Amino acid sequence: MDKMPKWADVILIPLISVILALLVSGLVVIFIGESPIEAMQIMVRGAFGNAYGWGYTLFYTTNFIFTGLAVAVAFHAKMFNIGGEGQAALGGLGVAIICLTIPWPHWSVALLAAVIGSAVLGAAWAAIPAYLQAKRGSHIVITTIMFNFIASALLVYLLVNVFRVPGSMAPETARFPEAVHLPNASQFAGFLGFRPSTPLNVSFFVALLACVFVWLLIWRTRLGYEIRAFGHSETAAVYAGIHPVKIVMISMLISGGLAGMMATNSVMGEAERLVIDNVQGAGFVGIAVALMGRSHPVGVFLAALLFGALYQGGAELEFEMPAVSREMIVVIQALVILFTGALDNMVRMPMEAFFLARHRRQEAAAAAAAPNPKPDAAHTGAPAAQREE
Amino acid sequence: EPALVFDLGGKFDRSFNEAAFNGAEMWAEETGETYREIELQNDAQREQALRRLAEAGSNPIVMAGFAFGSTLDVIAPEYPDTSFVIIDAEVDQPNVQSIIFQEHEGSYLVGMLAAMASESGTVGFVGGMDIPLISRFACGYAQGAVAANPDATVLANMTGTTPAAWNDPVRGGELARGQIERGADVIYAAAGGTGIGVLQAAADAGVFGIGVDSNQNYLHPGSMLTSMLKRVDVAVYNAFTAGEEIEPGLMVLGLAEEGVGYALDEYNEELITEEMMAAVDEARAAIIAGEIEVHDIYEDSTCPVQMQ
Amino acid sequence: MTNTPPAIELRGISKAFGPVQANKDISISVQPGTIHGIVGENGAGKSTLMSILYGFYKADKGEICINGQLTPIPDSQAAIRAGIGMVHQHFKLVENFTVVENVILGAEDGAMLQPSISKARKLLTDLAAEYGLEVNPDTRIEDLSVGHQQRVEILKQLYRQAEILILDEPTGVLTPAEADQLFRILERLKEEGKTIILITHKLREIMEVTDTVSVMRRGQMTATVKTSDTSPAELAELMVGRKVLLRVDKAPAKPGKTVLEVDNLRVRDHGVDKLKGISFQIRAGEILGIAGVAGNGQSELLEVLGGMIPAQGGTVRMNGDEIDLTGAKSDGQSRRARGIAHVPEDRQSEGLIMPYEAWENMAFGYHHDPAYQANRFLMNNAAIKADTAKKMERYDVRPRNPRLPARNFSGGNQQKIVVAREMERNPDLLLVGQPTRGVDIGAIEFIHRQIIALRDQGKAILLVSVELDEIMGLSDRIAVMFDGKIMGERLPDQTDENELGLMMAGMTKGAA
Amino acid sequence: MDFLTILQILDSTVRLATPLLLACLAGLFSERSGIFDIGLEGKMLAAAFASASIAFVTGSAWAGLAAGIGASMILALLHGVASITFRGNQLISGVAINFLAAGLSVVIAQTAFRQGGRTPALTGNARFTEITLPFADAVADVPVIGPIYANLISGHSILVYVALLIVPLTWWVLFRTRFGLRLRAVGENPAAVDTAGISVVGLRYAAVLICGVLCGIAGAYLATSLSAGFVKDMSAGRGFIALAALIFSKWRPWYALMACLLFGLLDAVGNRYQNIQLGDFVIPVQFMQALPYILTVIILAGFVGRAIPPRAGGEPYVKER
Ligand SMILES: Nc1ncnc2c1ncn2[C@@H]1O[C@H](COP(=O)(O)OP(=O)(O)OP(=O)(O)O)[C@@H](O)[C@H]1O
Ligand SMILES: Nc1ncnc2c1ncn2[C@@H]1O[C@H](COP(=O)(O)OP(=O)(O)OP(=O)(O)O)[C@@H](O)[C@H]1O
Ligand SMILES: [Mg+2]
Ligand SMILES: [Mg+2]
Repeated sequence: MDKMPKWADVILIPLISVILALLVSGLVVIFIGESPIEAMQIMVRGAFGNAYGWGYTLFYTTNFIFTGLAVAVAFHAKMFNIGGEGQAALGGLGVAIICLTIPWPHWSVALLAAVIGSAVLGAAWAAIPAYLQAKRGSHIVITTIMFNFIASALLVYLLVNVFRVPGSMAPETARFPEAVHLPNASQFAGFLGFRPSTPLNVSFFVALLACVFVWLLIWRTRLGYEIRAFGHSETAAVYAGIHPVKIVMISMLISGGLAGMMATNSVMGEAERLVIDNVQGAGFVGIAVALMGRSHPVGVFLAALLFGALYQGGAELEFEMPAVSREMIVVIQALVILFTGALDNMVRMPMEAFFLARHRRQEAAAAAAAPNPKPDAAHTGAPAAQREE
Repeated sequence: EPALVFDLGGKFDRSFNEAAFNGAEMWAEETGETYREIELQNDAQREQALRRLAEAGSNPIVMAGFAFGSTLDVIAPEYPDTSFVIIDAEVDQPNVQSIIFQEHEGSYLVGMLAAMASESGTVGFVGGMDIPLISRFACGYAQGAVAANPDATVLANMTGTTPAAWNDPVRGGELARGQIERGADVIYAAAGGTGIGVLQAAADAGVFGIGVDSNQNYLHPGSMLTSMLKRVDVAVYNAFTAGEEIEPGLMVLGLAEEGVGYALDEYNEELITEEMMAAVDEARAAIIAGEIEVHDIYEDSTCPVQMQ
Repeated sequence: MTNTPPAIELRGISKAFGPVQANKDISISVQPGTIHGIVGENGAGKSTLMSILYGFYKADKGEICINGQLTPIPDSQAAIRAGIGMVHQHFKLVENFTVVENVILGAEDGAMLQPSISKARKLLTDLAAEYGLEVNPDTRIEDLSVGHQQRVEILKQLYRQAEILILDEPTGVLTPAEADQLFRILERLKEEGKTIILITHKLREIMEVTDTVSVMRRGQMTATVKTSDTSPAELAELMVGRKVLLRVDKAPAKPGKTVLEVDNLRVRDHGVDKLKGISFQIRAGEILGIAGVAGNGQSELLEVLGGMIPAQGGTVRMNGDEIDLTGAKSDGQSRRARGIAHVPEDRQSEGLIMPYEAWENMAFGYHHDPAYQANRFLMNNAAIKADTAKKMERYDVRPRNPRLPARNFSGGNQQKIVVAREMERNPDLLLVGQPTRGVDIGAIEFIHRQIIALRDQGKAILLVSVELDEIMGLSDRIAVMFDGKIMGERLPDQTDENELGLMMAGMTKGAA
Repeated sequence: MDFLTILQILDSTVRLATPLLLACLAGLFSERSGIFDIGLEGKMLAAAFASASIAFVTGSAWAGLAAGIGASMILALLHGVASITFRGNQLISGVAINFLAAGLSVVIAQTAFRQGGRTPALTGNARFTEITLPFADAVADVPVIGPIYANLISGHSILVYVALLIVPLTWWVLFRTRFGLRLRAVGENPAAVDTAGISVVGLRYAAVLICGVLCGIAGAYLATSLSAGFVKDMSAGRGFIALAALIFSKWRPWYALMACLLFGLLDAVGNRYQNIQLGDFVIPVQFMQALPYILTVIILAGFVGRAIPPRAGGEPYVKER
């Protein structure tokens, strides 16, 4: 039996951790001489207070879902893909090419093509590190870091020398044609109060589909079964007739593809053009998201939502409180990662002890109640136990 | 209440955004009034920031950076009663004033100064990222240098291809040292935070450095030859002062408009000799008069002068 | 009984791992200069109890007396100071360290390494000579056979001059020869007045070497008796709680057509020839036992037949047609497709994915089985769970919970899961490696019966084991491997341990 | 390419390699003990900030160095608490520390100096200046060796020589001392160390703190020697390159030196030859800037091969699951 009920594990503990993180953040806010209470209110209201906030929160969430899932899939094969940054950048390139070269009749087809294009280029960027890892044993962490740098160099070159609009000084592609502009929340959910300006667009649903896809892939398909098995033990995998090279390649390609698909949201859905450094760290945030989400799509979604809220809430905070700089927001993010991700045992250990003690008492109570058959003896035991705390 | 939006580089990038900030501060001090400001954290916030301000009733809204161009092109029509000012990009909307600086002209002048101050005949340029804006600085600088000394060699380096390129004083310093070792004795830095490392390295090696955007002569008195002034501060100041009566359209600020120029102050007056000043002022006049045509890299993205 | 205080006395020791009550109010006392055996089913709590005595785990309740006086043992440091040494069930050696480095680890004298090392090297050679524990001080652990790693563990304790020596399943991985040598050493230590606690699943060993023996069951100490006053059968019953057949009885084999033909099979691994041209056949309805000292190519034989490693040469025929030994079809999947099932030697690192739940492990290697698929894309987990529940029932896997991770089953039950998975496929050929290593007698009996039953269904079985009695008991024919070659074949009833022992040492009758 | 150029490139190599080397050795200690550390970047950055601030306030580079080491050690301790005491995920902890340093350094700098998250420029004794080794000038004219000694060997900041000395020191500690033996053991098989009666936790904390010290020196070198003050994000990804170098060197001190020098060299060459023209085809600057990273991959795949990390690396040590 488990050490504690599932709800405590998946809801209570993360909640307490986030609260701790915010408390410490409050101290930093005090340090710069502002009211932490007010700051918290602004952040929460800013992120969730109205359709406007939700629009941005969910927009960022979408980005982080993609990069988070990317890291998560690789993790299941015991592969640490730090390359999300570069893969997403290449994904952006894919989207740009798709949107600018072909006259699409309708956004839906364009979106489909963009999803494929971005996934293909993202995967391609992951392919070389994956191949080198599988065949030559070159450590994936090094190669993916290197490929991040190479990607940025490639993009700067292309944006300056190939895609730049003649006469414009901005190293960015032309705006995508109207036809490929994705419907945003105001179009498909205007009744919720989203305004035309909201960045939240249909690729949010692509992200949700990606979550379902990854969940099915990892926990319901033979491939996923093999990926996890390989991740746990290579020798055992070989015993079962699983091909290491195949698994490393496939899992990294999927990972890269997912990272690339982030571009459908940020490039096609929001910017509607490809700009320099279009990823802006989402690749790295993806690492935190995947780790905090325990590499499970649901966890990844929740972690992504948390970060989306931090981004948007932070933006509002910065706007409302001049004293709060953007680095301040980074600090709060760091603290959230620290407490929910790295320090969660600090909360979990005492919790487990508590629930175990409670469980013991219930058993004792049940045993005591055994002679005279009182069905809910165990339950009546529980509150008693809590009162003793 | 006017508002100012800084680009991703951040309010205190020691050059471009900082200049804008100074302009706003100048205005705030003189008028004693207040203004709103936003520092962007990521690209998605451009639109967000502009809308937030427009809806909060800020007017005019000034933004510094070419990256706002295509965003403003979409936003401006939505807020016809708000007037926008964009620096470094041209946006053709009835309620937008676009301010373009002729960086190449200013750079031309400091290029001349560099070549004249140089004993080795080799001058250096360190840029942040290899993007058109920076190339424009580089090319103007190179033309000026060659104009002052036909067989001057111009060394040019770019720092990197990631955002870190604007905040890597260490690499900047290393690039500067490399140029100094190759004989450069004047180095022009157009690289944001990275420039600090460049100018430091120049000062350490006892050669001249040239600052950019705002007047950076005070950084290393005695070894700062000059700074290429790009009066973003003035632009912002003017915009704020004009308030809501900004006349839309394109405003090109070159030497003539004193939008660009070179800095001369107590820190570098001993360094700029009479004849240097004479030569430069002559060239300045000639450029304004159109006798000297400083090639603008934006026109054909090529530079007449070969840099190494 | 002498009136000298007991060397070890445990009083009312209890220990729980989270919900699991591993030890419940256990008390024993062991006289100095004796060998005390502890037997019990997998998961009975033996290792835990000893780990507590060694200070590796902290007891929830209870106290420990060493040589009559109360000695709190909060950590291993304290245990070592009290003169206690423990050889753990799963060795605690640093794989890529040399023998001498492992021996001095924690017992260095001085901050500099060199002096300790040279001192240790010298002492090691002395000890080695004294007890016949030869190992080269400078070889890396990973290059040593398990038998030799075992020696290193013991040398570690001797180096620390442990007065009380705990051995947790020391012979699980040893050949009979190695085991006998180990026991000679234990006898010597005993004569020197050292006190020894021996955990084992092999009652023969208990009867051979121990003076007293305790039986554990479900975390409790059920009995402690003088070895001379008891019998294997009685101990077995005390352990399992029912009568256990210690000797497998089987009908004579009725061999049918040839199932497996191996001809001049060669395997080289990391530049070393592991199989130097092996040839043999197995017919339907017979068990071919491969005897041999660990590391003479048996493992590679299983691995190459199971599709884990490629062969360098030779042919293998399954039911008459040749199977791919190098190409795309040389993997475990295609082997299974051909009706070859494989119970690997090491359940924990090969046969099972430890974090996987029982039902997931039950599909391991057979996850492409159409019966396990819901449609072209998805697996049918419900079907797998149902199937698993059935098999756990039939093979009496305890606890009978398909959702429990393999890690939390005892070795015996882990092994049952693997055996169930492979045998229930009723394959034409079953490869079995060390089927009962580290498994309690109840489970041993059960697994042996299953193997015989499969044979009687007319399946061919290749059995590899370092347990000679197991080989002798189960096999219809016995082949002895030495240095990658087959020294010869014998019939169980026409040979004996000595002959086999000689062959395992590379000597044929003639030569001997 | 003449002799002098080569010297200059090598000279630049040394400067660029030093921060990598220090961070790499820092990571080596931590990871050898089984604690993965992708927070090198953050620790360096924090150290850069602290050293610059204190050096400015006190006017002493040494005080700055101490402060840098202190700041870095605080973060190291945080990493220890998270990943050793609370058995948290070491990668997350590292990521968090990188974010934390990036944010806090600027926030504090802004509050303290009001210069937009920068520290004021350092001058005079607040910086580690380049020291000239004895006779450097004397032998400068001696052919070949002269220039090598005068230009390449001599004329670096003290911290460069410190870094170079730490390499043999690390080797010696790791492979010649009791501490080193135990440190390596705990990274390979903590249970073995535990049963030998040695505190796993104690050893790992020691390793993590040493890591902090070295990252501290690296950061101080960036801020008080190579440049003259702190600029936000000035570590500019060097922590990750150091990590790459660490894997590259397969967690071995001397190879770490080699790897870092290699990265430094590639970098120096990339800086030096940015505008190359073949005939009338100009090689894009971006290509030359990407070249070091491309070459790294090629070398890794071509010559280095499989790198096996310490076996217990990344796994918190849990006795009772
Ligand atoms: N480290 C641990 N963490 C959690 N539970 C454990 C741990 N070790 C053992 N247990 C639990 O305690 C029980 C007793 O384990 P123990 O290892 O003492 O059994 P054992 O008698 O040594 O079994 P075997 O004969 O297979 O070695 C097990 O059933 C297991 O559930
Ligand atoms: N960390 C753990 N968590 C849960 N149960 C554990 C743990 N470690 C051991 N056990 C359980 O303790 C019991 C005995 O542990 P042990 O490691 O001795 O297994 P075992 O039966 O001896 O296996 P083997 O014979 O292959 O070594 C088994 O039930 C095992 O699954
Ligand atoms: Mg045990
Ligand atoms: Mg066992």
